[in-house]
Amino acid sequence: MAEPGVPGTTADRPEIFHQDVSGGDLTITEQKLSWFETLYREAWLRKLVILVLLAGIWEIYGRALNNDLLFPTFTATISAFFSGLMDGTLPSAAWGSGKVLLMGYGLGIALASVLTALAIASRIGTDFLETMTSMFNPLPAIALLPLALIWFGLGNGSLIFVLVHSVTWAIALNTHSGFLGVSKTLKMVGRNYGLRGPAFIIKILIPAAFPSILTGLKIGWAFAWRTLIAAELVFGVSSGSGGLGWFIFENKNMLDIPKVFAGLLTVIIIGLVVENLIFRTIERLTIQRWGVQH
Amino acid sequence: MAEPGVPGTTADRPEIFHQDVSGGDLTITEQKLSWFETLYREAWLRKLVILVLLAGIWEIYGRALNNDLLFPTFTATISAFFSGLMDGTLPSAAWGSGKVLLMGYGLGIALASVLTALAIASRIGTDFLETMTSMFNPLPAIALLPLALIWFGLGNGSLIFVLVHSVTWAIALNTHSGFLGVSKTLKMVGRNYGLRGPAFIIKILIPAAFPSILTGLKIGWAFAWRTLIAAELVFGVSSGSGGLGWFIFENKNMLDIPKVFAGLLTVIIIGLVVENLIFRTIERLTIQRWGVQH
Amino acid sequence: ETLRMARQFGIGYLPLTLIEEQGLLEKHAKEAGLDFTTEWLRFTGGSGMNEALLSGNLDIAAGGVGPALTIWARTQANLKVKGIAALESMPLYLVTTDPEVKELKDFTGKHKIALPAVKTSIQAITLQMAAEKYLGEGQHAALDAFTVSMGHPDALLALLGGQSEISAHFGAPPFQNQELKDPRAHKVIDSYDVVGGPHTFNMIWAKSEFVEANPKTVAVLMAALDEAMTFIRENPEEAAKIWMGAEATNLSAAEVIELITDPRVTWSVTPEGIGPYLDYMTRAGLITTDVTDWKELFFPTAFPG
Amino acid sequence: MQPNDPLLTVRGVTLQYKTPNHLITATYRVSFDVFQGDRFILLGPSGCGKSTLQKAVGGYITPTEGEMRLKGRKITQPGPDRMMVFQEFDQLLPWKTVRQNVAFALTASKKLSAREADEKAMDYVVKVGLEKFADSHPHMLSGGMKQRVAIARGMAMEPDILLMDEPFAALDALTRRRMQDELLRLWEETKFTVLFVTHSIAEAIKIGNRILLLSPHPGRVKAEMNSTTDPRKAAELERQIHEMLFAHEPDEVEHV
Amino acid sequence: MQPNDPLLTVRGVTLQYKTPNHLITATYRVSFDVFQGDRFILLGPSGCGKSTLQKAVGGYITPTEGEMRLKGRKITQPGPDRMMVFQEFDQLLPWKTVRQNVAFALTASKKLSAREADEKAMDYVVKVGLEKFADSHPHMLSGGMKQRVAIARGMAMEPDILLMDEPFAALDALTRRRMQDELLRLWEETKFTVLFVTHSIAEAIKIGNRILLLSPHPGRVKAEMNSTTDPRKAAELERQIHEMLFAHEPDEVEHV
Ligand SMILES: Nc1ncnc2c1ncn2[C@@H]1O[C@H](COP(=O)(O)OP(=O)(O)OP(=O)(O)O)[C@@H](O)[C@H]1O
Ligand SMILES: Nc1ncnc2c1ncn2[C@@H]1O[C@H](COP(=O)(O)OP(=O)(O)OP(=O)(O)O)[C@@H](O)[C@H]1O
Ligand SMILES: [Mg+2]
Ligand SMILES: [Mg+2]
Repeated sequence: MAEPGVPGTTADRPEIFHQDVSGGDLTITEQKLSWFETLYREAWLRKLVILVLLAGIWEIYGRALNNDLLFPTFTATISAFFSGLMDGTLPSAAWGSGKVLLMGYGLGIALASVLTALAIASRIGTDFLETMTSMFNPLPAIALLPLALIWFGLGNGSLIFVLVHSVTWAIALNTHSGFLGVSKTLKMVGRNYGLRGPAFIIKILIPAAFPSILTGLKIGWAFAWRTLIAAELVFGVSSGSGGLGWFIFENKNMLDIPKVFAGLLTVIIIGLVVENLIFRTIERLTIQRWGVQH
Repeated sequence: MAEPGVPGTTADRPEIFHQDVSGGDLTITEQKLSWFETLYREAWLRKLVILVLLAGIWEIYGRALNNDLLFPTFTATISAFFSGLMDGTLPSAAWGSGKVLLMGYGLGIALASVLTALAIASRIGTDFLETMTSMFNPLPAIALLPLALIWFGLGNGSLIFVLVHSVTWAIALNTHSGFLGVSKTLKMVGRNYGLRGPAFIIKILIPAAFPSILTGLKIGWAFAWRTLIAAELVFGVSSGSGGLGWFIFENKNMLDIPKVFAGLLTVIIIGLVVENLIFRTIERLTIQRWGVQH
Repeated sequence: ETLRMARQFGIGYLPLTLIEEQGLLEKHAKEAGLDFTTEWLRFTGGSGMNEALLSGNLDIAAGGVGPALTIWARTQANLKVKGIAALESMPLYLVTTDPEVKELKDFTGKHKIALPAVKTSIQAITLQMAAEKYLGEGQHAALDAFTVSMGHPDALLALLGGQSEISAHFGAPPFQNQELKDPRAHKVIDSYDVVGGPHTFNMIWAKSEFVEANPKTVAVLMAALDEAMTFIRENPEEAAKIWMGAEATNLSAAEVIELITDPRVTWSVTPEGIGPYLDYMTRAGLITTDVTDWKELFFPTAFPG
Repeated sequence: MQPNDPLLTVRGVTLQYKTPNHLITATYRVSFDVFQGDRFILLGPSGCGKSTLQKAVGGYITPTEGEMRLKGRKITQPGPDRMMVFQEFDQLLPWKTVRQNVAFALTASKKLSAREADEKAMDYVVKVGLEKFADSHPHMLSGGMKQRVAIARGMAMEPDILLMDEPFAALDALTRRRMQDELLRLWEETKFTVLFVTHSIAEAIKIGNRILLLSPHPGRVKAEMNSTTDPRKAAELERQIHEMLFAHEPDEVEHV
Repeated sequence: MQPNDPLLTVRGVTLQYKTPNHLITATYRVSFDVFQGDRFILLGPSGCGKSTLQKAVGGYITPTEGEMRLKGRKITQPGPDRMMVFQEFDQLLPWKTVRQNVAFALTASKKLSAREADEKAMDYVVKVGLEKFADSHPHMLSGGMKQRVAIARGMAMEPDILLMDEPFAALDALTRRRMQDELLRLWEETKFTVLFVTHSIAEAIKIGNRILLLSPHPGRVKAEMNSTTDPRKAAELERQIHEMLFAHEPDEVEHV
């Protein structure tokens, strides 16, 4: 075994002792940030800049293209948007779609929860989830149309059915993979408390897998919109009702392209609002506070 | 401070010493599993049972419904499937779609990689990804039609564009959230090696976030199929070139419903094969070997 | 009890619009001592509507001759879906913006012809028949390679937008008429020429089971249709106004009146010109049937005379 | 169960990990008894299977051979009667504050109502010296602080048997001594049973009344002996254990 | 840089964590110098900011106040010239085997070619006694084994300065002594510089030549002193440090 040798090469340094280490009022002068940095730190400002830039690109490209039939300018779209807003057609269409969407989304989440719970509980549950997901997730909504019509008839029932199909698999996949990724130790801790079944899932797995679940929810949300808008066309409407998808279809039939884009803009705006108000807030209150994303 | 007291309540136990602890050949007689357990352990067998059950339910429901024009029986579908297989229409349709799908999927992955890399590299990149995702992800493919027509014309170019749109956001969201969830310590280790930029992402973030990325890839894959089948109708398939979507649409228009379901069955079978051969294998070679999912 | 009726978009459904707007069904039901309400469902295509019909969510479907022929042929063995009445006869035009294209044979590989659905839509079948007629026997599929599927509005936008390969559109009113207003556009073929006379464009159909079980309702429907047809023939301006009030449209009143009063358009419940389609589709193997008289496609209601 | 029956009996227990390509034997035919009120120490070299043995007692791993009984009942699954303090730093629930982490263990296992749990939790958070951080989330704590929260949680639960896996390893000398004293003081009060993994011989003698010595990987029982409180005897015992563990190693006083 | 200039200078460094609701000061105006060849020890109670200080030297945390210079250049980012052995158990890349983990550090930092790295990695894996587990993935290792891989990795890198955060905390007495001896033997060979966090006073004296004592949270410098190899002086020094750390505590010999 080696002898430690003469400690260090500079052992002749003086030793230092501080008697009063508790002193000082721990005042710290922080470096000031430049105004650019201060502004850059504001997420909403950065996002606003991005949005303004995108709108600018849209406007410029629209003008350069100069083809109102195919791609209207941003200003034309915005004015169509406001006129649609004023005469109430856009809000009522958005509300019509939104209602159905929320129902489908909610049911999709519920179904995904059940499937994932089964998958976590047993091996055959896992196989079931995996098989169902790999079979049904790639199927387009039209494939479900006949069954939807038989089971739910025309109207919102069928729309919700199709929405559930588009939401469930994405959320279930993300949730399940999130559950599997939860640290072994945390799972052992939960079991140690005697938690089992639903209590274990709700109190341990869901918070621990929250980032994955949130991603699933975001993807599910987006695909719910996509599917709804497409499905509103396939399923038709009974007179009087009709959501954003129908609004877009109708205006396209009338060749009122700025209105078509106003409808799409509504989808975009709703997406931005949901992301920045709802999902961001959830993230701030959970993931960020818990320090589980870096 | 408390005195430790008399150790234990049963201190008068004899002490035990084993001299030869290295002895023994460490032979262990394992308990035999019952044949049911042995079979149950085989994932493919469990999945097969599920598939057979689902097919059975389909057949029974189909017979009970007795409405071949809406929902054919499983046997009718299978016979349509084999006749489609024999006369080559199904394989060529599947191949037509598959080609486009793989291109769109590949491009989508590439684009998602770039976006996520930017998002990880800077705050404005994050904001950009978040804003783009929340804006564009909910937009249905039809919204892209005008731009696709202008930029890529009819045919595969536009299809791929739409596919990229349906694949990119889901993969980017999952990858980004996966990257954010990588343990602080692992990130510090990577930086410690002097890894930066692409090297850091490829050598540290991607393997560390692999479960999330794989989920994203699975969802992206499924949505690519869905979108492709729907988009083949919207985006001008010139006759002669059509893929599975076209096959389904054409037969639906001709009310040849067993063939429609044969087309859908093809999608299902491809989904099952891809899941169980490709994704499963990847999982076995990565996630399971690394012990990062429990 | 509710009668569930379907409608699609376009001027071709004008009689149904009038029935709904003027409450003609309810009026005639009352006269006949029947009590039912009507539910109007709107579809964007024939395939969704046929599924609604087959799944029992719809009593009476309305659409083009193409889907009607298909569902009739497919259901001869079981549900026996047949036409109740025609809605009108209207010509379909193949419109192009390429000045070089004067006849069908001028189409080459660089042209793309937009249709609602390649191979299966009535436009695609008409085009095949035209190819057979103008390009010669056995040439019926010659133009298929140039066709692409596209909804009417998208096709119009692509054609007139001029930034895509779409150089021709086989559409339907009012889109074809709007296209022809553009100085760059001109007509290449006319379906009346191909078929050899006027032919029904839209019609309504139902399952036999429904017609047999509800003869009174069907009679009421026929009476309402008849009144609507008469109204259109006699008061086209008034009909145009009602239609514009009920439908979202970007057409001017004059344009609508022009469409309605076009001398080549007949508003009548009696179908015509179905024979050539039936012949061709049977010949081309698109449908299999041993029926020779096309009138068997319809319930007797369609031939009140 | 008779009053003099052991609380925990471990009989010929072999523990193995099965991975797709490997079969790793962690412990081989280990037997011992833990009696009510024991402070039972598992001592052995790194990788000899101490943690695995504890996890098996915790109910997380089923022995390939042999059996374990708690109060005469075979151990089949985890439960709050055997509270674990793990070796890992990530055993705190990141979505709960320090105080909530302790309180949640009490409410989740249905030991106490929410209000009582909260009070008791705060008591124990104070005992481990983390009152200033009671409302912080775990990611804001240092390694040693995290371990102290886990210790507070384990102690607050007052289980039949407390399973502690190197709980004091991440603590500095002073904090460590405080924690040891706190553990002994609590033991004086309630005479609970604890199964304690450590790698410090001195700590084993100070904390334990009975010490199980394990051989290197795969772990087999080398000896099971009584501890002592007499300082002279303790020094002798330390030397003896040291020799048994370090057999074939140059003799040297442990100085770490 | 003059030959007698310090390798690392830390001047009035204040380190803080900013969280949405809190501002936590980890160390307050800490200054010290580490010279080429030093085995510099950071000693202090749990939560006093030792790990934070090391991470700042590692380049992960920017001081709110003061500055740190390595070889005269301000520290702004992490790099392979300062190799870290973290306190956490999850510092190994789970997708690489033990041997690959060590080799990857060498190739990723462009120190060695793949083949050389692999050989050198195996050498160090043997040095920490894990040859049997060279091809296992980290999830199959015990806590102490994981730490040993991290130590092997740190040492194999032969950096300008090796930053070790309680590397031996999870090791049993025997393995620990072996690791300490291995570290000193390597130091004899190459005279590298090491900044070592520990909570054991005995270990500090054995390993270090210079010891920095930190006060409790937030960490400030209490003293900076030389270590010794003379056993009698060492015992005296141990007593002295003990007193300084445990001021106001009942005097007792550290026995853990
Ligand atoms: N990520 C973080 N966010 C906020 N505060 C933190 C974070 N990490 C550490 N702290 C705080 O900084 C202080 C110093 O922590 P540090 O980890 O440096 O302590 P330490 O000396 O290494 O302690 P130990 O010996 O227990 O590991 C502690 O009070 C802790 O609460
Ligand atoms: N999840 C696992 N999969 C496979 N092998 C494992 C696993 N966990 C531990 N082992 C192996 O089991 C043996 C015992 O591990 P264990 O964690 O029980 O050791 P330990 O005595 O607690 O060591 P330490 O003091 O280092 O924590 C080791 O050889 C290790 O390689
Ligand atoms: Mg252990
Ligand atoms: Mg620390």
